[in-house]
Amino acid sequence: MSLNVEHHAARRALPSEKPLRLLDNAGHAVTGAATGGFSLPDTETLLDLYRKMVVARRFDVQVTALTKQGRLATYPSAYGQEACEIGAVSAISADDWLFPTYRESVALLTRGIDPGDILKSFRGDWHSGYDQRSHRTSTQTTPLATQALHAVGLAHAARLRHDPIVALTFLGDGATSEGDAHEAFNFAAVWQTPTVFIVQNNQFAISVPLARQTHAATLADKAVGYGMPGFHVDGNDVAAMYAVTRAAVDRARAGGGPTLIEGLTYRIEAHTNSDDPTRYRPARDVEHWKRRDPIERLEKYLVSEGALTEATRSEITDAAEALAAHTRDVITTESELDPLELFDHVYARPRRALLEQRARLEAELAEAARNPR
Amino acid sequence: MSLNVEHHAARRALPSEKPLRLLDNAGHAVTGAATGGFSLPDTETLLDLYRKMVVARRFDVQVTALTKQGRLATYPSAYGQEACEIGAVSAISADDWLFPTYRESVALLTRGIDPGDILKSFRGDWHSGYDQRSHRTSTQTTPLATQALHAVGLAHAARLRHDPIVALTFLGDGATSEGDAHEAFNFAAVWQTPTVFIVQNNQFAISVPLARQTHAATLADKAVGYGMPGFHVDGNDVAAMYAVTRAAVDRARAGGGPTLIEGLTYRIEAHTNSDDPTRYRPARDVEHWKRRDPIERLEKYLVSEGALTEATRSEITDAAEALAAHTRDVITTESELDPLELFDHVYARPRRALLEQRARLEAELAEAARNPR
Amino acid sequence: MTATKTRTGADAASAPTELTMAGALNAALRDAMAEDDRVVVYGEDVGPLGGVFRVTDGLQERFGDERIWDSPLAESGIVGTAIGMAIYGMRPVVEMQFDAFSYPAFEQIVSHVAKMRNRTKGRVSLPLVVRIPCAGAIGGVEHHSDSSESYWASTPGLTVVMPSNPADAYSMLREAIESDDPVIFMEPKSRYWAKAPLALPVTTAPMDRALVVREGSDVTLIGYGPTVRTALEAADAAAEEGLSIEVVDLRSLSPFDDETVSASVRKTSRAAVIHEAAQFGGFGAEVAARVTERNFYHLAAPVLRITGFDIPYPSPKLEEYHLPTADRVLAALETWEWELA
Amino acid sequence: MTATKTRTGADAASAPTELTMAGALNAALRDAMAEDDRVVVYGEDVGPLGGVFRVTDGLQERFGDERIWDSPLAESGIVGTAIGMAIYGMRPVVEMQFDAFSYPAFEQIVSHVAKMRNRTKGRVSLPLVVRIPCAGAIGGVEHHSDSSESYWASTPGLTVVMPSNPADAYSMLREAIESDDPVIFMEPKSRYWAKAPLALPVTTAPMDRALVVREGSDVTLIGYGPTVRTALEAADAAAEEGLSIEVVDLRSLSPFDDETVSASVRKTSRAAVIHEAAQFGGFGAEVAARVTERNFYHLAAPVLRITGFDIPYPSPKLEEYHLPTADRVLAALETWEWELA
Ligand SMILES: Cc1ncc(C[n+]2csc(CCOP(=O)(O)OP(=O)(O)O)c2C)c(N)n1
Ligand SMILES: Cc1ncc(C[n+]2csc(CCOP(=O)(O)OP(=O)(O)O)c2C)c(N)n1
Ligand SMILES: [Mg+2]
Ligand SMILES: [Mg+2]
Repeated sequence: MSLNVEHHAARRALPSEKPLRLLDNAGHAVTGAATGGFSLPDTETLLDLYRKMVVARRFDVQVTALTKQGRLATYPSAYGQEACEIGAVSAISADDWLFPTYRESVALLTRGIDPGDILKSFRGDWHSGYDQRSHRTSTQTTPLATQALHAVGLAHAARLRHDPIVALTFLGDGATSEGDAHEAFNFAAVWQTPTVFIVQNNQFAISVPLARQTHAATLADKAVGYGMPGFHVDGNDVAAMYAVTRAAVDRARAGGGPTLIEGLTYRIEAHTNSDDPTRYRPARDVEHWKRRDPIERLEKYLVSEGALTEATRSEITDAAEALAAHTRDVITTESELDPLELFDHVYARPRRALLEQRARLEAELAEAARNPR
Repeated sequence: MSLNVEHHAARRALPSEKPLRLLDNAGHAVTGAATGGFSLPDTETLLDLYRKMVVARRFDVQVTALTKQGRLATYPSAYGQEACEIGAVSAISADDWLFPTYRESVALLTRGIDPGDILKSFRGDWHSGYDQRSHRTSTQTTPLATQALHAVGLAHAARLRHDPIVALTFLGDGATSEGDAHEAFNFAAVWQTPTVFIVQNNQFAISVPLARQTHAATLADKAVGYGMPGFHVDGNDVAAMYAVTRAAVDRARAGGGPTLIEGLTYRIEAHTNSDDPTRYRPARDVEHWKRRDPIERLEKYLVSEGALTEATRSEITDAAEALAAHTRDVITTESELDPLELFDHVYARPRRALLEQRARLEAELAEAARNPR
Repeated sequence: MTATKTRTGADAASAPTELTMAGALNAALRDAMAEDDRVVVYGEDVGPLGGVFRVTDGLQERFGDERIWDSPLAESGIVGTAIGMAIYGMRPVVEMQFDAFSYPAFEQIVSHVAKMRNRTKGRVSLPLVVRIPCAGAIGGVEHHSDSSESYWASTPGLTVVMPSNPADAYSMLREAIESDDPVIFMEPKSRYWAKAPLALPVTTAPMDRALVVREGSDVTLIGYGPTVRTALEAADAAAEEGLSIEVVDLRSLSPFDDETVSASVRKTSRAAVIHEAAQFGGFGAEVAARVTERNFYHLAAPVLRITGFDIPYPSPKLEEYHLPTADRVLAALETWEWELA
Repeated sequence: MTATKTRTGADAASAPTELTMAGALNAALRDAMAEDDRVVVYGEDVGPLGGVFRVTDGLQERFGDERIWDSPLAESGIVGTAIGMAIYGMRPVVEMQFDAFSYPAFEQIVSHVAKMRNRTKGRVSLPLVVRIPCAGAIGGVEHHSDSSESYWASTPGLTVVMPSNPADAYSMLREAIESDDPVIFMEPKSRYWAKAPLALPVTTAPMDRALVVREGSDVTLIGYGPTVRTALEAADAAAEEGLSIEVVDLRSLSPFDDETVSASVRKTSRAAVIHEAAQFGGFGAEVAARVTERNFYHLAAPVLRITGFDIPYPSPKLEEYHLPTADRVLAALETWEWELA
């Protein structure tokens, strides 16, 4: 059965060691083996990805600034990782589900979630700020790699229901070391669920470099151990991230099972605002990677193709500024929080003990209002 | 640096899909690619392995019989897996450490541990029955895959101390699905610890067949994802198990890092005495694998080589019978247990609360002795 | 679905037959699966084998392997995927083979199962059930007899229940599956083969209520799961000596039914709680603390805890010395300064 | 090594300097590493970064990366390998970055760290320390402020301690590292930057002893870690109103120093325990239960528990409503029927 043979070969195919790319750092289209057989998306798609990246970058820079002003409790920046996140997340549709980590603010933005809602958790308002159901986007998960299993479970449920949706999940290079990453890859492969794993390899887990996370040649190599296709992709090439993820999503939707995609990128900013990267990496490494900026790369290509007019450019800039302004607005507006809500969502079925505790806090607040200190 | 290139290639080498073997099922020496470049151990070594397997088989059969008589709380038989266990464990020396599961009774026997001590836990006397330190053999671990991490930690400690020992650990096919297996493989590879992982693939995790554990072509394929050498070996060929493990042990001892070895074998008996395999596998599968018996295979080879004399054979049979008799003796002797010992080993530093509880039980026992019901 | 609705069994209203707790649980799964196709069951060995305790016996044959199947051997994976399935809208019922083998799933249970609903302001609730064959007294080798209930009960966001008899096993499991809150459903292994005549479907009291299972006037013995029987045995023996013991079966550890427990304690003015787990930090501490908080001025003596020792669970031949027995309960009651009452 | 020996610090007997708790812990690790080359330290970000709380700051520079290093990011792996290292004869000190991130290591801790010595009849003891920056009040986002102590304290075989001040932090960490028993060493994050003048090496009371840190006659407030300060604040405020509060710093959760606690309670006849964790099944339940068991006839009122609510830990802007404050302590004391005293 040739089908089986092919299938079987795919189970053992080694990902290319050089990251697949469709655009090189100078913005030239790549041809030949280095593309892994993937083709450059059409210009309209690329323009759309460009627009999303520019807006996202502006958002990210704005939020980092607001965080430095003390407006947010914490913010894990995605600066420099826009291609990896946006390329991948643009390959799924609104009906598909996304299972992000705390790092994917720009993916969430791309998914149409309002900045204020994306940032609610980082502001310290509530643990998860947006409507997970209407956006089909699970919470920004902190316990590393745990969300990958949620993605597998949801995908499996959909498959049992013959619902042709896909679950896409992000996890970091550091997170691949966790047992849950392994269990997620394995369950997905054994159950052949429509799940796409994006390992966003930004080369650091807080201060710990990739070499202390794995001895494998690439993180995509892990796919072999699960009999699942793995791709090692230039994560700063949005075209490649989009094309490879798109192919994986299509395959998953068609019943072809899961895929592991490593996007090789770099974390330009600190891990979060409370981190001090000067302790563990030289500034020149950051400079080196800044020169591989994903937005500039695509911009060069679009400009060289004559696809990015000045009008479009200024329209995009305006959109980005508008979003930044909106972000400033929502973040500088005082949040309205009701401490009594702390008790309201713990259980679906109300509990007497919690109602009692709620009443106690209510009385305490009333007392404090009467006798402010 | 050619060293680096070689090393790098090893990180990505796919294990052979056909299990490596040195002796085929008819007991003929295998030549060519199927051997993976390993050579048949010398006759003396093979005879020694044969002797150990015969004795171990007799032991295992004896214990299963005693278990059926209700003399043990439980017994996970290793019938049919003697080559896998004994081939591997014979490749380490007395100074090396072994980290077994509950399944490795015959490996422990080979390591020189007394049957009575091996079986103490299965009799229900105490959780672990032998001297872990003098035998350099950790406890027969039940929580799956957890012991693999212990092996990595011990090996790493030895390496830091420039102590040229190796830690060998067994885990089952089912256990490879656990997060701890992944973490153990990864830590070993990143730290380049002298650890050898023997995945004893007996094709079942209680009732669950291998196909529901993995979608990979072989379990050895997992090695690729850690950048560690992996070998897929015929686990019923003791010569191959010994040769491949020996090479891995030597490499580890020389500072070459960990190796993953899958031994493909079959669990002939039930998972334990309380299992009912008729519920999940046809008798003909068992029959099929009985015809690939590891002991018969080696015996055919040794006989054809003229290496197994009748004298040796009867001497081995006698040794096996003596061991069986000894096993019967220790198991049919009432165990001497002191309930008060329950309190004595929980902490190194005695605790008042436990001394109080001990005194209470002591009084209770004295009272019961005075007034037997 | 609400907890009070009349349940339809797939093999509707049967005449009473002797059923073990394992059989009752099996019937509950069967009826829940027949009634609601969102109910799926998976875990280790739950398929063709029917579970190591046979609780899922015959279910795969009946419902096929898209409703009940063997997963890979990884507990975090089992619970983690169940979360995803529940987000989708299924009602997964997953099995941890023994208490100690739920520990790899600890992070998924504590950091997600318990917190998802709160985190999402109720937008994402997780109607899933984690079944845990629990506790000891079955001659199990190491790691097969842990009592993990205090870990779960002390985690806000979890509902933790433990039936002590076949009728409750059926009814409470049905209710757990129907609940929109995630439920840790603990099944005392030593009671799996205890029998009772049952006409299915049976609906007992709501699972969040404790029940007085034997009335008495002098002492309240509080048990759950396996120790309800211990308490009843002790009550029988005490009755011969003229001591009238009331026995409360907690049934639900979290939430805790203060009304029922406090009412009993106020009546008897003395209470003791019995469990297999070690005493220090065990669930009995919560019982003793809250009974005392709420009924201090009604208590004639401190609430006693009659429990396993503060040691790891012993090997099979020594477990009898560790477990609280009816004798030990009665001996403990002797330590009270009765004359003060 | 014994707990009472005089400690040598690498930078021997220094003049008192202001040291934070983080600094004291750092010094303890430094001195332990200098004194005993079996002590190795690893975990996530403990190397060049010096830990996210800087507790290991500068240690890699000083001792090199074979004594202290960054491991792969996997907590079960960290604890599991520490077990192997301890079997070999090392004395590993590993860090879990936050309480909630110790949960992936739950099985290794509960099924092995706690049980290895007992299982092997003392042949294999595990002299390892698991450091857990614990509890909340630091404005941390979800999963960064859990209080996990009751999980560990209720597990037989573990020793669980929590210092509340820099001197104890130094002394208790040294003692934990010297202990042949595995120790869960919990470090209250909100106290990391609290300062005290210290001359190192300092040896405070043995870590298994509770200490009366303020004498009083009317009420005993029992705290540990971050709530010792809360108790002291409450005592100050109460003193102004003529109420004399004695404060006990537990220091060790397991073992529990009944002598010190009971002596205080017998003196005051009233007690309350304070912790950040949720009340239900929290460690305060054990405190209340055992204080009551041992001192029932000396108590004028039930032992109070002043704790976090029974909810998942809130987001930064709401945590102040959840945490027990001195005001809340004083308000709780008002609920006693004082006239009965
Ligand atoms: C289970 C768990 N352990 C530890 C942490 C603490 N922590 C938060 S982010 C982080 C590093 C993650 O690195 P990576 O997976 O590469 O993602 P990145 O932050 O680089 O996007 C760590 C250790 C956590 N969130 N969860
Ligand atoms: C963490 C954990 N989960 C579940 C179990 C229960 N259990 C004991 S043996 C077993 C099957 C193990 O299969 P495998 O790893 O293939 O080893 P084998 O028994 O075949 O040698 C299971 C599920 C366990 N011991 N530990
Ligand atoms: Mg990273
Ligand atoms: Mg197996």
